[in-house]
Amino acid sequence: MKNKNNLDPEKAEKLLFQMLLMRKFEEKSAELYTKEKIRGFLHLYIGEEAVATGIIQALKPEDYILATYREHAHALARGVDAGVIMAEMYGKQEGCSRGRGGSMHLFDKEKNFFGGNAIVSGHLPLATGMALASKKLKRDNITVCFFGEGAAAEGEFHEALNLASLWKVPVLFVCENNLYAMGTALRYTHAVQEIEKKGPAYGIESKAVDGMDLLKLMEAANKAVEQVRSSGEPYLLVCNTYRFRAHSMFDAELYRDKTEVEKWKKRDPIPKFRKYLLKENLISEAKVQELEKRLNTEIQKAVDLAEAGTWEAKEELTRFVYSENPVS
Amino acid sequence: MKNKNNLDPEKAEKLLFQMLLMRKFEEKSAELYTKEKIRGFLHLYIGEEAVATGIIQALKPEDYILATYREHAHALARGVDAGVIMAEMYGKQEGCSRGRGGSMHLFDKEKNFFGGNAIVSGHLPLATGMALASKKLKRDNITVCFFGEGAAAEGEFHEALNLASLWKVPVLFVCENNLYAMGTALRYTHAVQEIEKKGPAYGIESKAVDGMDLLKLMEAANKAVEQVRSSGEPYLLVCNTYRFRAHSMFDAELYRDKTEVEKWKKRDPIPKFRKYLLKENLISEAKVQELEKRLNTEIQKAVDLAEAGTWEAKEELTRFVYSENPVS
Amino acid sequence: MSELKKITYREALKAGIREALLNDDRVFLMGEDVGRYGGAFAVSKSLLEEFGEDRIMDVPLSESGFVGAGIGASLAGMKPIVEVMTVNFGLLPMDQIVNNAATLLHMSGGQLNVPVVIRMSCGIGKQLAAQHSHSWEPLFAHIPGLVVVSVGTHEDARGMLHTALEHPDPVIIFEYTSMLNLEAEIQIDAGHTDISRAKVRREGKDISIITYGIGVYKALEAAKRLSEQGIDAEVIDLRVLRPLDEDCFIKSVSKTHRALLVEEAWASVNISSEVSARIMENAFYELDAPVKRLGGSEVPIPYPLHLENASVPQVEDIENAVIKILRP
Amino acid sequence: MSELKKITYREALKAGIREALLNDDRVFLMGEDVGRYGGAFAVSKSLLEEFGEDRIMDVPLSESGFVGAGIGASLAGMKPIVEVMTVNFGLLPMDQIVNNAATLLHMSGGQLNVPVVIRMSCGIGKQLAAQHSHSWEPLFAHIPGLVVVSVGTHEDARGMLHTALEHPDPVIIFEYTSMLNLEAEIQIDAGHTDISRAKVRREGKDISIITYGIGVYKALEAAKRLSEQGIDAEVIDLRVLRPLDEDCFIKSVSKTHRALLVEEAWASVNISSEVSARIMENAFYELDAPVKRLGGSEVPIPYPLHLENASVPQVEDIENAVIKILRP
Ligand SMILES: Cc1ncc(C[n+]2csc(CCOP(=O)(O)OP(=O)(O)O)c2C)c(N)n1
Ligand SMILES: Cc1ncc(C[n+]2csc(CCOP(=O)(O)OP(=O)(O)O)c2C)c(N)n1
Ligand SMILES: [Mg+2]
Ligand SMILES: [Mg+2]
Repeated sequence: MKNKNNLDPEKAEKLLFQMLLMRKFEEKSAELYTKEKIRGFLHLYIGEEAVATGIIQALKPEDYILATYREHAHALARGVDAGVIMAEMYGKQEGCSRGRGGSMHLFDKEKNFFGGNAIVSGHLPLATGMALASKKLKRDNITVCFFGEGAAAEGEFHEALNLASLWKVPVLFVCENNLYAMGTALRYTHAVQEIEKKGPAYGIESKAVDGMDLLKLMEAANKAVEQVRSSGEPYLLVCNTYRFRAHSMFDAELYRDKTEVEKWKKRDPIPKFRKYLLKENLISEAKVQELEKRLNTEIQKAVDLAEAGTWEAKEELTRFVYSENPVS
Repeated sequence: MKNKNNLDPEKAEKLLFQMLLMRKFEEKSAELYTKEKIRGFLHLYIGEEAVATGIIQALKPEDYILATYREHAHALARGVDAGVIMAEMYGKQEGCSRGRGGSMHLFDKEKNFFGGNAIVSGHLPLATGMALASKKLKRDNITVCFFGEGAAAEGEFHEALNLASLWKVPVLFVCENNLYAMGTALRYTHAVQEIEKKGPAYGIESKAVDGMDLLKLMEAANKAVEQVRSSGEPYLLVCNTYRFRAHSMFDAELYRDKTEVEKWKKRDPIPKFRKYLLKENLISEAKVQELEKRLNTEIQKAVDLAEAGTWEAKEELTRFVYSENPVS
Repeated sequence: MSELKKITYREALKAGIREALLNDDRVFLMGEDVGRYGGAFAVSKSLLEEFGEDRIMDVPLSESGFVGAGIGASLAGMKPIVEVMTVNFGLLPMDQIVNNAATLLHMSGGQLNVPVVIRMSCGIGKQLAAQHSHSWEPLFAHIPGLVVVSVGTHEDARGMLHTALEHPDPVIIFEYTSMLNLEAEIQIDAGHTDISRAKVRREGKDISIITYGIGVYKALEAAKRLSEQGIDAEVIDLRVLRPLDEDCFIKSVSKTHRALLVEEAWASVNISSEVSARIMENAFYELDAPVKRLGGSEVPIPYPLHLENASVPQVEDIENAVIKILRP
Repeated sequence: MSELKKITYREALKAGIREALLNDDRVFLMGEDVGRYGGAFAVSKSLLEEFGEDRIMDVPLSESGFVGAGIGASLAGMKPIVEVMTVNFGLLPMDQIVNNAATLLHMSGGQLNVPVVIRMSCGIGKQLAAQHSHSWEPLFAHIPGLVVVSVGTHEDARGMLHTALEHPDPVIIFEYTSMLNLEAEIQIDAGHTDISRAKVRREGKDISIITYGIGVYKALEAAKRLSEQGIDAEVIDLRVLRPLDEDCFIKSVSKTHRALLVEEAWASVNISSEVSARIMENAFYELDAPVKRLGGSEVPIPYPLHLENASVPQVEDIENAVIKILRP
């Protein structure tokens, strides 16, 4: 039985669990980073969980997903196992990229999860090209490409959107506008700050949505995905959101006020969604407690898997520079 | 005594002569190309003369100009001597770039003419930066950057316009929309074909103007230049025009109909302007004939200068890779 | 032995592309002006008519965008031949080529293949001046994960594309603008050629001339002239610039005990540097004389013919350098 | 001899920038996050507060745009220090750097100087994985018209920027992320350092270790350990990678008769290749053993520490390689 937002208890539980898992997983990651279990760059998505959750719930398994270096949540939403992601962040060969990628480069081809890209905006042209392949091969999957508002200032944004529109290929561009590109606020990045106003310059339908509200996001995502799938044409969805944490673990956050952060934290998408579900009787308090417990087990399992993981032998260093079976 | 279009006989004559010179100079160049006096790429501006003329007449000598590889007319309008340009196209050291640049790379620092750039859109960021320098140095000159509609698809267009708008620097972007980028028609280059619709995505005031009509161009240019100068902010002026000739001398023109070309030739800006001047009594038939004669002399002089020019010694090949007086 | 036929380098390239399109539906050609214009250098002329818009795609000026899209399309199962009109525009998509095409396989722990083929016309020889005369094979040859090949003969112009398309990893093909009109005889049934091995184009015993690209025919010509002077030069065409076929040239030098390395790219940090260093490391005790290099002058290429010619090694230069090594 | 003080590499860089800003009003620093964030690696922390927004400019993600703008600003009389946050993003503006910055002087026949300084942090050592661990000095060192320098010591971190800004031509400065926290002693009144000469960092008679960047301290450490084994190694810091100071290392090799070349960049077509080839050409008869190279593994750098460490030469590797050359 679905409510007016198209939610039934099963889906409601699944989504809440997913967001809780993202949050907890990243809190744990931050902790493990300070313990030097995880190294390199670590970019947390905390505060933005509704975006990945809302968009990815609208997709089919055969749809392609590309994301940035801030992609743990996207991988989790896509169903990549938390343990395999954690192992990747440890650099263990049990990780989803064999440990070679680390936090910024999660890949899972079977799940159609294409990274994990750390050159800002570098994956936008790839997304256009993957959608072009779908069109040429007459597949009915779509491609979804996540990127930040900072990325939209890069030339590749311009090129990728123009090409997608000219070619009429099924790609959904999802701009995660969290107001900052590292320490550079939106107003210093774009002369026109409403990113959705850039779509029309390419003839691409564009819409902005509250990125802190899972329900609104689901509605917008369902509509956008449906439209891309049926029309075969690109769409730009701008999700206005906020990251509660620093840009990465190397960030003193000199560029913004604590009060601004606190203000946004009041709009935390997770309690908001939980409250809504409780109010609508889509979930019970008891169930919520059970979820929390399951969550802890899941996180513990993930860490255990990562801890038990093994290091790739040094001798394998030069593997995969070229294909091992040079047959195409 | 100026007429309602702000023209007096002196200026009228000057402008007509300028356009005639551009036309004749390029016709001569084409001829010299077939005689192998000029080599490499040669891109003719024939048909588009009103654009360079209309814009550059609005400038002061201290304003900076950047153009593409299709820039003979711009150099002429800027007052670079026809002979020095012709010598450059011959590759003689009397040329404005010492013969090293050829047709695509005319430079004249004294005239504030900064090329002559053959990487499509590569000069747009330079223009933004030159305007930034003017702002920082509190100079009151502006920068004018000419480029094709094809260039507007490049990422650098996006980046350069956004930066110019964010920084509020005095740069006039002039898009010479001649409907083709080599053999690729506008509709295959841009999902949204009205280039002026791209300005608003950067908060830049934009306007399109008939590029075949010198009077309309002058009006639009005067306004745009005035606005850039007084506001210190960027402006995008799209001049809709057409090239009558092939893209370059290596072009079989397979991509367009002769009838289309013929249709546009009816809108040739030169006869149109001449007719107007005669009608308005801003010039006499006799004067026109005199101009034609002067024209022939001027072209002959240019060719003579080029012919008499000398080749740079081979030993000088490696000069100017680095500065000769490394004092800044 | 089968019959010979005369063919231009251009025709050979085109035959290779046509065959690829006929052989595999997943193959498509995309690039600026490959379709309606007929290819900037007429290599793909009439292919649009034969194969249609889906297989021969004209793209807007947006090198990073469409090369990235080609990479994306290859990730999703297509076999794109992406033409970057000339290498001179090849720095614009270089981030895509390096950080995506060359990196994804390794970074994903072996999951993601990128079977894209990128063709670029390159080199000097048409008086196209500084921005249009680049020889950037060394820049690409520095990048692990790429297969970089150089088409120095008509045989390879005909046969390398097929092999490149069979490779599961990204292949960069360098073709030479100045050779397009050159005629040569190849086997009437000339087939696919190797992209993993260098090739001895002429056997000799006195010295090894090691080169690639335009250098091959020049070296063969020099060898012919040298033979009239009693010098028997071996000519090696490297063909694959990454990964280098070291065995081939080490074997040759171990036989001839002398080597001259010839290339048109700027003389420092180029392919010859690498070949020299490898000979140093692997055949030092075989050498009867130091290995010498003839490279391109380290200048932005100037426009005039005499200076252009002076910028790269000519047949006489090769001849003289060999004589100097053998008869010091 | 004056007093010594302890300073980190980061502090030394910052002192150099601060001095430059104080010395010349035309100098300004621009780059992503140089201001409000305090610099991605805190090098420019607090400079915004000291010098204001006009001198310390945060720019949007648009590397081609703002590097091009820096070039443009330098053409028009400013002295920009453009920071490309890390070399990993340095391919995006590479067309600007090569086709404009490095080319304009020559192409304009000596008219246009481009006194821009471009700083990039680079190198491996922080587990940042494939897309963020690049050592691309060789790519830039291939380009005539650029001055390319590498900051291998604290002394140069403090003193090179000044000299670079005095140069009338474009200077690319490579700084090393992994050295930022490293402390060393420099003269309390340490001044400007040369950007035209290599430097012997340790004199020795048995072998020349020729390196740059991170390699310098590693080589010095190896030399120290070797000295305990009775081997007296000379250590040369190349410092300027283009144009190379050949005299310095040829002289050294002519004294020691043996050389080991060490660098972190991918092992083929790199700086060591060039140095080896030049030793071959100019000091072949001085050699008592073939010149050997230790370069970076030819792989996209993997994330885990043990594989990252295995990717570049370590002190032990240098030590072992030297011993192998001297006591084969
Ligand atoms: C091409 C490029 N330039 C710079 C960087 C360094 N960098 C990493 S993340 C980032 C900010 C990106 O901001 P945004 O696109 O808004 O994404 P967010 O991190 O906010 O999710 C920057 C500047 C990079 N990785 N790639
Ligand atoms: C970056 C780049 N890509 C491709 C080219 C090859 N090319 C030269 S001119 C041109 C068409 C440019 O069209 P447009 O900007 O409309 O200017 P127009 O020639 O019509 O004046 C192309 C594709 C180039 N010079 N630079
Ligand atoms: Mg952001
Ligand atoms: Mg055009």
